[in-house]
This record gives sequence, C-alpha cells and structure tokens, in this order.
Amino acid sequence: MEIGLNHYLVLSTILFSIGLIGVMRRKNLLMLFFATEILLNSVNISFAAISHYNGDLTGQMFAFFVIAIAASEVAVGLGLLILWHKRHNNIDLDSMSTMRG
Amino acid sequence: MEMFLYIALFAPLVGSMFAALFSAKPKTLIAGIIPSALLFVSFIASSILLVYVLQTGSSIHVEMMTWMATGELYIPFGFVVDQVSVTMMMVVTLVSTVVHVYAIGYMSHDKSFNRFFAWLSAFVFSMMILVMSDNFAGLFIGWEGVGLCSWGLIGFWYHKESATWAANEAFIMNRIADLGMLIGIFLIYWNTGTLQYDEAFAAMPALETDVLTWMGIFLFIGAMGKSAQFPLHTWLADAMEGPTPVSALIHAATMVTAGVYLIVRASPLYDLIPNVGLFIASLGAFVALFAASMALVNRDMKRIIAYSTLSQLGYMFAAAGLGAYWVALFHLMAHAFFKALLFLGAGNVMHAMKDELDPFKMGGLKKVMKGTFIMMTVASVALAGIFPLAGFFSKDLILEVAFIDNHYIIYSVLLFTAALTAFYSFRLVALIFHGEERYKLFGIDPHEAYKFMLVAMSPLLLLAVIAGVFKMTYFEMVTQVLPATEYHIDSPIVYWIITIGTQLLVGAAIFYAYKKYTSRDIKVPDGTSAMEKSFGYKLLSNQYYIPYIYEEFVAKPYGKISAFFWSEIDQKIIDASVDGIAKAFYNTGENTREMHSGNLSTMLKWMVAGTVGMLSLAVVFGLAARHSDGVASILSAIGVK
Amino acid sequence: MLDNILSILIFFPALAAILGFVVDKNSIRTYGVAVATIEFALSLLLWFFFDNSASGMQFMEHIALVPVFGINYIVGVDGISLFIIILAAFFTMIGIASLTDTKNVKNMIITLLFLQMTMVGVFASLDAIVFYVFWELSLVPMLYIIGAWGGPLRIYASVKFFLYTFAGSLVMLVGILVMAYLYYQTTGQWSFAILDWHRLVLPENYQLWLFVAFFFGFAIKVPMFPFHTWLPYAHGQAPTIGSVILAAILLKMGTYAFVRFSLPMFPDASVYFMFPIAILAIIMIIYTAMVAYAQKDIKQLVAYSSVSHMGVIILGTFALNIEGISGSIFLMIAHGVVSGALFFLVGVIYDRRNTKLMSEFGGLAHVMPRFATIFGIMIMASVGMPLTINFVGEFLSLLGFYQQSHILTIIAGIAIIVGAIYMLSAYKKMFFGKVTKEENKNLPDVNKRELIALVPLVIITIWLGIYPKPVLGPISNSVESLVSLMHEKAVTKEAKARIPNPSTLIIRTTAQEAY
Amino acid sequence: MFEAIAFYLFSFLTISMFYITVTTSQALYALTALAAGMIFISAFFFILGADFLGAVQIMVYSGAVMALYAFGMMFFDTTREVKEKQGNRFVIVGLSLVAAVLIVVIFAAPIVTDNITALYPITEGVGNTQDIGMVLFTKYLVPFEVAAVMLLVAMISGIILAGKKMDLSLTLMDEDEIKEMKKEEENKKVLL
Repeated sequence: MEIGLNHYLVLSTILFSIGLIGVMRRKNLLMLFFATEILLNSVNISFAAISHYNGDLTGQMFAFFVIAIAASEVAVGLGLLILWHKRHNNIDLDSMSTMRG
Repeated sequence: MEMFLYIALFAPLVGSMFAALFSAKPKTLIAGIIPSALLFVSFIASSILLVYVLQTGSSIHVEMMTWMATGELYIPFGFVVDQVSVTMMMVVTLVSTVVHVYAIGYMSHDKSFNRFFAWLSAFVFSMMILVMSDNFAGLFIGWEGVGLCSWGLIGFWYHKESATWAANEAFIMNRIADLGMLIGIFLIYWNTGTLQYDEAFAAMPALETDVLTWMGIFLFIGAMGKSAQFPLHTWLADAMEGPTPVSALIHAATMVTAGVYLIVRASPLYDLIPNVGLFIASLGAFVALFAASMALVNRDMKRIIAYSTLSQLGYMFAAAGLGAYWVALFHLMAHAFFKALLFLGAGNVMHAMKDELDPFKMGGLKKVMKGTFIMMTVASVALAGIFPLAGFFSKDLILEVAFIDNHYIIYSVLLFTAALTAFYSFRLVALIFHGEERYKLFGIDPHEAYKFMLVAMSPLLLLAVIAGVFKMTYFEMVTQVLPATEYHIDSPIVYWIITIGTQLLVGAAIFYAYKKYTSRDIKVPDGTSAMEKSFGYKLLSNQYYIPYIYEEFVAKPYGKISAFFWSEIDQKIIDASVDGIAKAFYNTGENTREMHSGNLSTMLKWMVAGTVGMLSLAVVFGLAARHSDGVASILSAIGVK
Repeated sequence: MLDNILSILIFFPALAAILGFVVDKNSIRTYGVAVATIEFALSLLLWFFFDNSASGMQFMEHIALVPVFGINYIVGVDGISLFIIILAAFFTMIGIASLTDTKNVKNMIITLLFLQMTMVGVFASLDAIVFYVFWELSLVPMLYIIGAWGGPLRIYASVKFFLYTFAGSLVMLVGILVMAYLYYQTTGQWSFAILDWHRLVLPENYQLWLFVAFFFGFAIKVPMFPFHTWLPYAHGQAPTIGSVILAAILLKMGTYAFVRFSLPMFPDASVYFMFPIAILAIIMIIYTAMVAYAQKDIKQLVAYSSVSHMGVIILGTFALNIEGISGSIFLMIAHGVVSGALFFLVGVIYDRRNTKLMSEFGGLAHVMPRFATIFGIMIMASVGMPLTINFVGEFLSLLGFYQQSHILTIIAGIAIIVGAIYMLSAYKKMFFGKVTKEENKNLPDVNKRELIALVPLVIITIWLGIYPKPVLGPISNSVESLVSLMHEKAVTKEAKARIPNPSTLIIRTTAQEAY
Repeated sequence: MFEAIAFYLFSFLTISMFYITVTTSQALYALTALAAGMIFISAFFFILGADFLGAVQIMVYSGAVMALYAFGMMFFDTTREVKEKQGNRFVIVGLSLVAAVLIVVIFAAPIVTDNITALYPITEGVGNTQDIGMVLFTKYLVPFEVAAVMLLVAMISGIILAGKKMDLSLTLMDEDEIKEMKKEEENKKVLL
C-alpha cells in the first residue's frame, strides 16, 4: 500500500490540531511557545510532502523560510519572556491582562 | 294636548329629583308625599289624554329635541300617545300612584325612606319613557333605565348580601337580553334606514322574510329578558329581596310587562312573521305551566306570587304570539290590577308577621286582618278567572283565542295551568287566613296595616272587580291601531261548554285547595314528610335546579376563566414575552462582555472560533458558488469573484 | 389673535411652565390653576369661533421649518380634533385644581404644563414630523410623573411605558419617512404635510406595508390587545393625576392617529386589515373585561376597563362608515371623561386609605353616601347606560360596525354584558354589604377640592348623554368629508364597496324634513 | 514497502512526542519531547527526498531552537508544577480539530484535484541539495538575504532583552530580596 499525499496531509492535520490544542490549553507561556513550534512543524511536513508529490521545489523553499522565521521568532519571544519573568516572577498567561481595555 | 303629554312624562322625574335631594337625610315625610302627589298629577294627565284619544281617535306625536344625528342616522327624543301607549300609561300611573301611597305607610320605619321614593319615581319616569317613546332608541332608553332602577330598588337594602347579589343578577341578566334587543335595533336601522316606529313598520313589508324573522327573534330576546321568560327567568324569583312595594310595582305590574308591550307595539312586524309568533306562543304556554308548577310547592309567600306573575306573563305572550295583541294588552291591564293588589296584601301580612314569609307559619289571620283578607281573596278569585271578575274576561279570552285558532296543545296546557293557578293561589290564601293560628307558636301578635294603606289599595280592588266591563270600549279604542280580529266561537253550544267547563274546573281546584289547607292538622313541614322527600317535590322546590345550573356552569366557570386569563395569559404569556425581549437584549450584552475581558486565553479561543467560522463560510460559499449561479452572482455582486 | 390661536394654545403652557421655575413653592398651585384656567378659556374661545358647519381644517397656520424637505409647522383643527383639545385643557385644569399635596408640587405642576403642551400639539399638528415630535415629547413628562411620584414599582413601570411606546413610534417614523419618499417620487417635491398626503393615491401593496408600519406605532399607544401589558403597570404605579391624564388623553392619541393617518391615507389597506383588526378589537373587549373581573385592585380594574373601551373605539373606527367613525370619536371623548372621573374617584379613596385592594373596602355606601352616588353614576356611565355619554359612543360604534359584519358585532356586543359584570361586582364589593373593616367606619366623605373635579365631570357625562348634538355635529361633518375622501381614493373594488359614498346618503338634520 | 513502515513508525512517534509536549505538566518533559519530535519530523523530510531540508531541520530547529529553549528554561523555575486551568476540553479539542481540517481542505483541495502546474519542476538525476541551491540563489535570492537580515535582528534583540541584570536570578532569591530589588527599581525610575 503506497504512501500517497493524503497520508501526509492527514498526518499534518493531526499534528496541527495537537499544536492548536496546546496553544489554547496552556496557561504557561513557554509551553505555549512549544505548541506554536509544533504548529510550524506540521505545516513544514505538508509543504515538503506537496513539493515531493508535485515534483516542485517551491514547497521546500517555503519550508526553509518557515524555519528561518521560527528561529527568529523563538529568539525574540524568549527574550521578552525572560523580561516578563523578571518583572512578574511568573509567566502565566492570565497575569498578562494589564493591556485590558 | 302636548302640555299634558309633557306633564304625564316629567311629573315622576320632578318627584324623583325632589326626593333625591333628601336622600342623605333621615326620613322626611314630604319626600314621600310630594312624589306621590306628582304621580297622581301624572295619572290625571294620562286620564285626560285617554279621554282625548278615546273621543278623537287620533294620536299625539311630538318631537322634543334631536338626540343623535350622524350620517344617515337620525334619532329624536320623540313621544307618541296613541291608543296602545295611553292604555299602558293609565296602567303604569294608576298602579304606581297606589304603590307610592302604600309605600309611605310600608316604608315608614325605614331610615332611607327618601332614597326609596327617589328610586321609585325614577323607575316610573323611565317606564313612561319606555311606553311613550316613538322610536326604538327611545324605547331602549326606557328599557335600560327601568333595568337600572330595578337594580337600585332590588338592592335597596344594600346591607343585605342576598339583596345586592339579586340586584346584580337581575341587572346582568337584563343586559344579556338587552344585547339581543340592541342587535334587533341595528337590524331594523340598517334594513329600513330609520328607527321611528311608523317609518320602520311602513318599510318592513318590502323586506324579505328571513330578515324580518331575525328582527322578530332579536326583539323577542330583548322582551324575554325583561319579562323573565324561560331561559332568563331566575332573576324574577330572586328579585323578591327588594321591598314589597317594589315587587308590587315592578315585578307585577310594569317592568315585567314591558316585554309584552314591545311585542304589542311591534305587531306590524310580528304579523309578517307568523311562525315566530307561534314560537312565542308555545314558549309562553310552556313558561305558564313551568312557573305554575314551581309555585305549587314554594314556601315563600312573595315567591309564590312572583311565579304566578311569571305564569300570567306566559299567558300574555301566548296571546300575543297567536296574533291576539289586544287580548294580550287587555290581560296585561287586568293582571296588573289584581296582581299588584295581591302583592300589597302580601306586604301587609309580611309587616304584621314581622317579615315572616313562610305561609305555613301563619294561619287564621282572617280574624285579625279583615281588610287584607277580603282584598287578597278577591284578588285570588280574579286571578283564578271566576266569572264576574276581571280575570275571567281577560284570561278566558286567551283560552278562546287558542281554541279558535285550533292550537289544541296550547289550549290544553293553558287550561291545565288555569287549574294550577287556582290551586296555588287558594293554597296561599287558605294557609295564611284560614285554619289554625299557627303563628301563636312563634309568639307573634299580628295587627292590621294602617287605614290609609287599605284605602290606597281600594282602587285596585275596585278595578280587579269591574275591569271586565270596559272590555268593549277598550276593544274599539285599541283596535284602531292593533289588528281587530274578533274572537268568539261560532257554535254557541261549544262556547257554553267551554266557559262552563273552565269555571267548574277552576272551582273544583279552589275547593280542593281550600279543603286541603284549612284542615286542623297542618303542621310546619320540617322536611320529614314523605311528600317532601319525593323527587318531584325536590325538583320543583329547587326551581328545576336551573339556578344551580346557572351558578355551577355559568357563574363559576366565568370567574375561573377570567382568573385564568389574568394570571396565565396576561401575566405569563404576553407580559413575560415583552419582558423576555428586554431580557434577551440584556443577556446578550452580559454574555458577550467576557469576549473582551482581557483574559488572553479566552480571547485566543474566540479568535480561533472566529477563524473557524470564517473558514467554514468560505468553504460553504465556495461550494455553493460552484453549484448554483445565483449564489455566484451574489458573490460577484459583493465583489468576491 | 384669532388666526394663530392654536400656536398660543400649544406654546402658552410651555412658556408658563418655564416661568413656573421662578414662582416660589407655596404659591405655585394658584399659579398652576391660573395658567390652566386661561388655557381652558382659550380652548373654549376656540370652540366658540369654530364654524360648526364647515368640515375642513380651520385656524390653519403655516411656518416653514425645513423648506428643502418640505417640513413646515402646520397646525389646524377640525371637528375630529377640536373636542379632544378642549378635553385636554379641561382635564389639566381640574387636575391641577384638585391636586392633593404631594411632595415637590412645583415640579409636578411644571411637568403637567409641559405635558399639556405636547398633548395639544399632537392633536393640532398637521405635519407628520411636527406630529412625531409632539408624539414623542408627550412620553417624557409622563415618564417623570410616573417615575417620580409613582408607587413602589414606578421605575419599572415608567421605563417599560416609555420604551414600549418609543419602540412602536420608531416603526411609525420609518413609515413616515417612506411615505414622504413616495410622495417625493410621485409628485417630484418633498412634503410632510398630512393634507398633501391625504390626496396622494398609493398602489395597494405600498398601502399595506405603510399601514402595518403605522399600525405598530398606534397599536402600542392605544393599547391594542397584544401590546397592552404596559397599561396596568403604568396605571398601577402612576399617581392619581398621572393616571387621570394618561387614561383621559394619552390613550386617545393612538385612536385619533388611526383616524387622522391610517384611514385617509391607506383606505384599501384599512379595508384589507378591517377584519383582523376587528377580531383583535373583539379579543381586546372581551378578554380584558374578563381579566378586569379577576382583578383584586380597583385601579387595575379601571385600567383594564379602559382597554376594553378602547376596543370598542377601534371597532367603531374600522367600521369605515360615518356612523361608526363619528361614534368612535365621540366615544374617545366619552371614555376620556368617564375613565378620568373613575381614576379621580379611585384617587379619592386611595388618599383616604392609601390602599387600592377592593377587599379592604366594604359598605362604603353607609359611610360615604355622596362618594357612593358619584361612583355609582360613573359606574353606570362606563357600563354604557343610555342618557350617559358612553352610550352614545358605544351605540354608534356598534351600529356602524354592524353594517360591516353582523356576527362580529354580536360578539362585540357581549362587551355591554361583561362590562356590567365586572363593574357591578366591583361596586358591590366596595360599597354594599356591612362596614366590616374598622378604619372604614369614619372615613370623611368627598371634600370640596375633590368635588371641584368631580361635579363638572358628572355634569358633562349626563349633559352630553342627553344632548350630544353640539359635539356630535362638528364631528360628523368632518367624518363625512373624511369618508368621502376615502371613497374616492379607494383603489380596489372591494374598498369601494365597503366604504359608503356619503354624497349618495340623505343626511337629515330634523325629523320634519324626513317625512 | 519499507517506506510505508518507516512512515507509520515515525508518524506514530511524532504524534506521541508532540502529544506529550502538549499535555505534560512538567516543563522539562515537554522540552525533551519537543526536541525528539523535531528529530522525527526531519526523518519525514528524508523520506520525502528533501534531504537538504531534513539536514537544515535537524541543525537549525532541533539544534539551535532547542538550545535556545534550554537556555531560556534556565531562567524560569521549571521545577514548579505547571497548573492548567481546565477549560471545558470539548470546546478546545473540537475547535482545533475543525480548524485543522478546514485549513488543510482549503489549501490542499486544489492540489489534491491536481489542477496546479509545477512552478519549478524537480530535475531528476541531480542531487536535491544542488537542485535547491540552483533555485534558492536564482529565484529566491532576495527573500534569502532578507531572511538573513531578519535573523541578525532577532539575535541582537534576543541579547539585549535577556541581557539586563543577567547576574541575579529571581528563582534563587527569596521574597524580601525581590521586594527590596523592586523598591530600588521604583525609586530609580523616580530619579530618572
């Protein structure tokens, strides 16, 4: 039984939904970052799979740039997270409602 | 002549106004005398009018002022004095003068003496309007005015719960009939374009019969309520709560006869629709029998007389139904005299027995109350229809009418009722005046009423005896307006058999009642005797359970339904739904407040929910656009290619 | 002075009210009575100079407000609106005269004068926008009267009253704007004048939609059956003067508006909706009468009774013939007088015992005979006894509607029966029987100040009952022109048949003429 | 045949690893599970023939990003239990599933029904890295340079943000020291 494009799509859907669950359920910001990583990875898989089954390199190109962005995002995110932690001594999402209207 | 018409009409009103001025003050005699005097003046004016109408044979028609005038409708305050209304005026003014004078004595120890005369004269005024008006709307004014005054007078002793309840019941039951009357008036207006008697009756033959039948039926419904015919009769018995002069005037002579007057006045209409007449006659016969049966067993003196009035009304409707209008009017006149006399006599007895009404608790009063005894016996004899007295001429005439038009069922019912009438009226007289003085057991010492009250009653006594004499003169006068059909049986033998037969039957009934109720061993029945337990007795004494049925299946459910309407429908459904809308707005505001409450995770959730919503819409429209071009056109209109 | 008497009538109370702020507390009552009496005298002057035979608008005034859109201040009075204006002036006068000493009487009198301005404004204005402005303004003083001087639940009652009526009138505003646009579309220039709108002939489906829009605004104000639940609360919580003015005048705005707007502008729609509205009116009559019978509180009973009477008015209005409409307008005035008097009487008894529960009273006839007689006369008037003012109205309305449909009138006729039932049982509970409660023993009878209000009302009730011609004459003239206008304008065949053509009827003014 | 087995093995492993990162309450377990997950994803890239991508994934993602997280974690007190507010799970799970399905359906639908033509066809016979190199430095040169600049900016900001007061670590200080440090900060601000 041949592995077709649908298998990869199903896989990336599952990963995406796990990532989404993580994002929504987590209160701890760090854990939330992990979940966003999962989201990005699941998208990468589908890019790679589509580029493979479609014989087109664009998918992989896009995956590269996704990885680049993810890296920079994590860098900046963690910096901010540390600052927040220094000020409030916890990185709980609920405490971050000072910007409330 | 117009001057006399206005005097006859407005004298009672002036009397009533005068008495009303003193209504709050304690008893002042002039508040009683002035209205009676004014009523006497009105009686004189009516008799002058009678003489005028008799001689010239023409009617007086006068229009005082316009009442309602919009569009095609034009109703004036017009009054007509023709043969029919003059007879009624005579009856009304005579009986009310007698009752007014009698009431001065009867109500002498009552603290709201003045108010009584205000109401009584107001009643006579509205009765005069009813009788003298020349159009249906004026008739309706009198109709409702009479209902209002009977409400005031029945509920006169308003501290008594039963009196006020009876007053309300009478008023509401009359209103039910008045609705029928109102619809009849509308029918007449929209079909004949006017409400004046002469114009309306002139335009009626042109209409087709079923419209006329409906008119006849609706007007008869109005008459039925006012004259307490079958379905709407329970209020008459309860109306005995009022003072006796009220019962004498209103529930014997004037108000209850208003229904008969309406049928007589609308004779041109009822001539066009004989089958409605037949229905009226048969209903009248039924009511005669029905009321007489109830009177047989009743143990309340005034209710017995009330039922006898009801049964005599049945007679009048039977005569009017068969087309013999002048006979009905004649019986109405005669009946008014001797029934008022009977009631006033009963009033004297009630006063003497300290308001005790049960005839079984009296007995042998003839020794003490000589005058009242004579008057009540003569009245009962007249009621029974023994030869020389008024009853014979009027009631037996009705029997003849029924016999000639060969309505044998009606004839036999009326004949049997005549016997019953004789029986219960003499049961009453025997129980009260003859036999052993049972009142001694209760320690009451009766005394005769005031002299002037007996004198006041004497004109009625006189008329009860000699009313028969006027029959011929009355006949020529009235038949100028009403259809003049002579009623006498062609073969003399049959005629004699009939008259002698009825006399004998009535005599036998009287003798039997006399023998049964003057024997020594009459005791106050305490519900133990076999007769009282019998089903028939129970049925009759509870008036065929009709008041119970009305109470159970009309009054109570009405109360329950209205309570249900209020608490359920008004509060819970309509009001709640209005408040519900308001709450809905409030709650949506409340719930969506959390959306921007600053908590990042909830906001995240709402964001994801939003994207999901948008995406699903995109998918749905995407698919829809492919299948139906309509949707595609909409999308393209919005700018989504 | 004569040709702009209407503007004086409208704005004089408002100016007086503003001046009222200056007047100090203890002489405000005399000031109020003086202003109201002047106002009433002016309205009598208006009646005196009113030409009874003419059926068109009189004392017209025309000032351009927003000429671009054709909104201008047009006021005028004809037979239909004349007597309600006089009634409004009369009730404000006797209301202020018999005002019991409530807290801060000054504000009460000023609010009442403002209310009077809006009332007269509504009935006199002949421009849709001016009419709408006064229609909404009349809610504001009423809101304060109920809200500030009301009973325990007053906030809820006043807010509900305000919002409910306001929501309805917003729908009406939409109707007005659409109507103006249609007018612009057909004639090319903007106008909000009602008289121009009367001449505009609309196709039937437009008429239906516009009728519905106006219906919502008016039905809530009348109040018609499903929208009536605000009235018992408003009456229950309003002070005596508040519920008197509310019952006497404010309820009439709805029915007057039906006659002024819906009937002439949308004759076909009125015919089309005649039967549904008639059925609604019948439900209104019988249902609220039965609910009134179930009431424990005398004021609620009178409130529901006035809804029942409004049902008869609506029935008369939608009889679409001269007798019916003039009957309903007369009944408006009659109901104003009678229910105003009834609310006064309830106020009198409330001031003495400050409870409105009928079970609290019993055998009052012994203690307060004069009060009992006046209450009795008013009960008989509201039940529709002939020779009282109500009978003329009810008789004509039912007579009018009988032409349209026999069965519905018979059912509607039950009104006189159920009316008698709840009124008489209430009278029996309060006045007859023995004096059971201790406090009822020595209640003072009606005092002089209350008599000032009640005696004129009793006189009017009986006088107009016996001789309604001075009021009924002008009304039937204007109604005649209204019905002929409707007859010409009617587009559909069925409407032409239903609405009679007055020119063919033989109008009789004296009996002799007829023979 | 092998490819299928590999695919199923690795997909099972990836899903379980990511599931652990999402549901665990211990921060360290989550970090390690995430790193392992990254590795298995790179395995997928190799299966799909995107060798260069797999290598980059391992180096950049699981290497650099995970390292960054590890260093970052040192600042936070990862010992404490991470308590979660249990919103109603059904909404979250349902919502995410639907979102995932929708996104894939929308983006993949045109591809699955293959009416898309390849923009830059893979040339057979030549190594994947060479192929990517050719495309990367001809067509995607500008985005490549921009990405480079972006990474630079991210690095500098990371340093500055995390650089302040590197010496004291809140986790080791007790309550009053933190308070005193805060007061000192307050009056410092006042001075400015």
